[in-house]
Amino acid sequence: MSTVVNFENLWCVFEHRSGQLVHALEDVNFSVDPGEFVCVVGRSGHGKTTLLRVLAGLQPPTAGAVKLGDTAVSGPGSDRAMVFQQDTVFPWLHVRENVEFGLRSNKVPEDERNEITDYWLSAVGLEDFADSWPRELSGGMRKRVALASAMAVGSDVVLMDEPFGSVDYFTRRNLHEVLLNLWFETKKTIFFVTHDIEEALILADRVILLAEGKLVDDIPVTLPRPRNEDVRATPEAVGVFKLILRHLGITEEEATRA
Amino acid sequence: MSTVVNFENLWCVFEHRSGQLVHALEDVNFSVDSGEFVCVVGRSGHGKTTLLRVLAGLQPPTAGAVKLGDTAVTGPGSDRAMVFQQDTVFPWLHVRENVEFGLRANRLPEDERNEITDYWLSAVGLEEFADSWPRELSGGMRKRVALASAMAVGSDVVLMDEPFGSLDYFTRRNLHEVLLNLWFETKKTIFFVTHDIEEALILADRVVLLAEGKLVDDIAVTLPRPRNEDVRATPEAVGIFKLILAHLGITEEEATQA
Amino acid sequence: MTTTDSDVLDVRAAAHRQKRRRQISYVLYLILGIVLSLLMWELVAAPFSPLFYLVPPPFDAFRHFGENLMFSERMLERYVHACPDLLDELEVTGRGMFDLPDHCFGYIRHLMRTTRNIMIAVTLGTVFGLTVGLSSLVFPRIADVVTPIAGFFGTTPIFIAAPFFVIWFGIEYPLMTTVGVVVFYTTLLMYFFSRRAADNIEVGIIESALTLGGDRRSIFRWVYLPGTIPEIAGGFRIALAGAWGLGTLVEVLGIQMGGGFLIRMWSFAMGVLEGPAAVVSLILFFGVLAVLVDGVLVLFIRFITRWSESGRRLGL
Amino acid sequence: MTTTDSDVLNVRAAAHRARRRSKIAYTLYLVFGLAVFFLLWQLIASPISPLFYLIPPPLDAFRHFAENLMFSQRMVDRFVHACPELLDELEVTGGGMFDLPDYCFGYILHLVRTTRNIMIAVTLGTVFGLSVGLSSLVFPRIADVVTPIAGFFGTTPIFIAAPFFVIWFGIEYPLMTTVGVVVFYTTLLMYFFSRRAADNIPVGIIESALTLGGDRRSIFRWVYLPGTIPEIAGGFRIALAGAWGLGTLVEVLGPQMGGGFLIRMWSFAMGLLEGPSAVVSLILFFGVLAVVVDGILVLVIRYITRWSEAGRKLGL
Repeated sequence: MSTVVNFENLWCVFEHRSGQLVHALEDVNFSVDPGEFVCVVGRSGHGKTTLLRVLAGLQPPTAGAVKLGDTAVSGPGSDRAMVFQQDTVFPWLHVRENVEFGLRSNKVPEDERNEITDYWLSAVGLEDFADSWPRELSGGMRKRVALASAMAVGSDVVLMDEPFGSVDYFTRRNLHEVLLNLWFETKKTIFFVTHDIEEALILADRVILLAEGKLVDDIPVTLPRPRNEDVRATPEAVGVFKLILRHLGITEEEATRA
Repeated sequence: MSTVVNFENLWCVFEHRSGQLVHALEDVNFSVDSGEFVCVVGRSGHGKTTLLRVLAGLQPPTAGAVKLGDTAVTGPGSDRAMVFQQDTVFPWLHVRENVEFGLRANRLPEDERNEITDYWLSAVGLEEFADSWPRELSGGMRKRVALASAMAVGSDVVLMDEPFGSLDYFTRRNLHEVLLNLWFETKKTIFFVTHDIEEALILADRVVLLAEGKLVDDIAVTLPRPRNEDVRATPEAVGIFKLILAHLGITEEEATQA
Repeated sequence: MTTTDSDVLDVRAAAHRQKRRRQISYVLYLILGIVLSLLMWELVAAPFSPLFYLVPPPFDAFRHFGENLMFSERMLERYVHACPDLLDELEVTGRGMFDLPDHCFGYIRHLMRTTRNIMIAVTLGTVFGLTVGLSSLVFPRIADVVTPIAGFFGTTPIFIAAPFFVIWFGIEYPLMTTVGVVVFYTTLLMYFFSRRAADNIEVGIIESALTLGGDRRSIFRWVYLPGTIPEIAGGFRIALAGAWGLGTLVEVLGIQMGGGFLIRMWSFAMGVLEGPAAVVSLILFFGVLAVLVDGVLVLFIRFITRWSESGRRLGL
Repeated sequence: MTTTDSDVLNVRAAAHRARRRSKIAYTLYLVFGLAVFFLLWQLIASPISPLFYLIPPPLDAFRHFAENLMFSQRMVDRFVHACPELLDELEVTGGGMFDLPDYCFGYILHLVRTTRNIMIAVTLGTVFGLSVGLSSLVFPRIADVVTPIAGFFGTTPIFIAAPFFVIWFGIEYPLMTTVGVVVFYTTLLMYFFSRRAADNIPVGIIESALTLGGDRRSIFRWVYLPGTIPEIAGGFRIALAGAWGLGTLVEVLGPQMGGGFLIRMWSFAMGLLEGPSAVVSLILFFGVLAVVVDGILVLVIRYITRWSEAGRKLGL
């Protein structure tokens, strides 16, 4: 529980099909302490997902490095489990087998595996659905399965890439609660990518703002929890909201091209 | 302002595959005046989309009727153009041909058709993309095409079924602006289905709340426009927000099943 | 209130009525279609039809098949039997062909032989194709080498090549029977289907498995293996369906035994009243057999892909 | 700062290098694959192989084809020519077979005839299949009747049925040549593909067209017609690919002219040194022709489906 995540002079440059160079990340520097809940906020295509993928080891950086403690990330691993935007629950495995996947890969003995799986299934409220097929579950419940899989594998750092983007507003609020409870309990470090400012205000200790691949601001969010509607209507919250909007806001030129 | 749309004792009951009866709409009664911006808010599966589909004529009611003036809706027609949640822009037609589709179907002469198409293409800011294929456009731009198609066909009532649900937060804000501008100009009657309370607060004159197929509340939203962050942080706005949440909010039982 | 509760309660009855009506009309149309097909057949086979001598009436075909299935006098007359091994034994004790048991002269043994050959060939081809295809997922180097070669032949060229191989082997090399051609064809098809199935697994799912600590072995076992089953099963249905035709065709062209050989023999006996009836009934037999086996397969596939909504419904 | 701008600028160069490398690797593997293929062929055809008498070395096949394409002495020796009409004319003026121009004895006329027949048949079948399929979209009653009948035969049974029809017509009814079988097969395939293409248009798009005031006519013209093209085009590729094999196969079984007939004739001349070379070269000819025509087709399809990302890439 003590790994600090360091982004050091991180560059990520792609060549677009047209031959143009795209600077997905440009010299990003920051570090995250253990147990922090970090929301990475920005517009689509401005580097949020790339940042998370580099951290996950799914994408090599062009220059610079992401370090966990002193070790540079060189590939994906179960110390940085990720929950994706799309539905990545294995449809051909029962819910229980889904949660077990990471444990099996890490060759955890069966007794221990069952114990851990049971624990996390009940932590996300799916103990009654352990033997269901994913298709029998709602979208929100499948997200819970993904969450349990990522938690069960025991990584200190959990990455979430707009995980609740595709679920209903009310289900989303619900999942926020589940996630915050898990976080309070486990104190894992969470990287949460979103373009929804309200979501970031509900969840984050700290908002990292990306625009055109650059880190444009790093805002601590010190609002009291739970962050209900009243808290989010306080001048402080509205101030953070407007600050984010101003950083990322829609310029005149873009308004005609959205 | 006269009443244009009447929902009279509207029932819509389906038989689920399991044989269970689903009451998608249960005795819904309300009427909407010409030029109103109505947001229909509710959780997924609580009848919002069914309401819109009955109004569009895509779904026959089980009992009761939707009337436009004195005429009951019996089928789809260009007097109630609809913008869908999914991408319904015809991928095989150029942007211009997409906007022209409804006009062609109504056998408008070519001159008039071109004039109307040009007008609406520039109204949504796509005049430069008239000859592009839809695949060359971003998701937000394709929504503009759908919007222009629905506007161009000249219906007084425009139906929108979570049209911006799949878009980026910032693009969505942008399209809200475009939509509100079109509405101010044309004073069409707009039915807008959403599960996003914030979106409803930005757009609506009036929020119709559906829960389990029943109309549970009909809230007038008198907040001043434009509805920026400050307006939405006023006690009045927060009050409406909480009222909606209270009506639709997540009960304990549901929290474990989302 | 103009709405009464009874209106709403009628919904269930109305839905049932509608569903039943749709089912009935489907069955009616199906029966109409079959009746039309049989009627056209009867018409084509009628004395005033120009095809009178070529096409037997349906009933004649069925009767012919029934009469010749277990023992065929006509086969005996032509000294055609399906028991060479048994005959060798008999000859040691000084007896001959006419001492063979009845079933050696019936269609049954020929048809069983063809069916067995096709089953063996499809099984072998499937094992070969899947072995290469699936192991190429674990060892990408295999795919590097095999895919361009396979790509040179391509998916389309398989459709083209298959009948040519029949022409080639069937005529030039009669020893290369049913089994050879069908194994070749099934292997190629199953290789392509297993590769395509793996390609169709979403990247996100693989990446998710990676970040959960999945290694080559566990991803193969828990992702590729179960995830490719529906598409591989669909490919197997296509391979098997094609194998019936191909396998029989090879026999028509070369072999001295099996259902295809019977078809060839009877087609030489054309002009004789029995010829067309025999050919038509044999073709029908394989058609019906193929449909039946496919039906059983669908049930089986539906069971092993019950995790998938569409798999459950279509068996594809 | 440990990052220099040159690191970033190198990205473009690195990307280019990586792309070039993967292209080169693909070509190398392809060449490797082809080399292995020809080497295997050469090995099988070498004197040490048990198939020595059956399979000619590649070069022999090519040489045979070139030598016999425009004029073949061996065809003259066997009194086989491809100009019956011309012969009729000659006989009026008292001339005979040996007065025919050289090209009548070359392979070329046979091959051209087969190619023409297949093209005509595929065109006819496509027109028939699409007429029924597309008009059933406008008049659902057609679909109500046709779909259950077609469903009785089913998609799978087509694969099964096609070769059987070849056996049946090819042997029993030699007049029903290439054209008949291929038309039948193409019609069925194109009917299914046009129905499936229409089913695959998302419901939302149709509903959107309805709420924009679309009627039967405008939806057919602006939605169904353009929207079904990619899948119909893909079906056409499969139909055409299959047609080469089927069409030639029919000629092997019956007619006295065409590429398939040449294959049959030479296969009787087996044991002669030339036989295998002729058969192999003719099979290769149709294979290459099919691949070339398919390649052109892909270009055309890519053009007409340029609205679709996938269409642009795959031509399917």
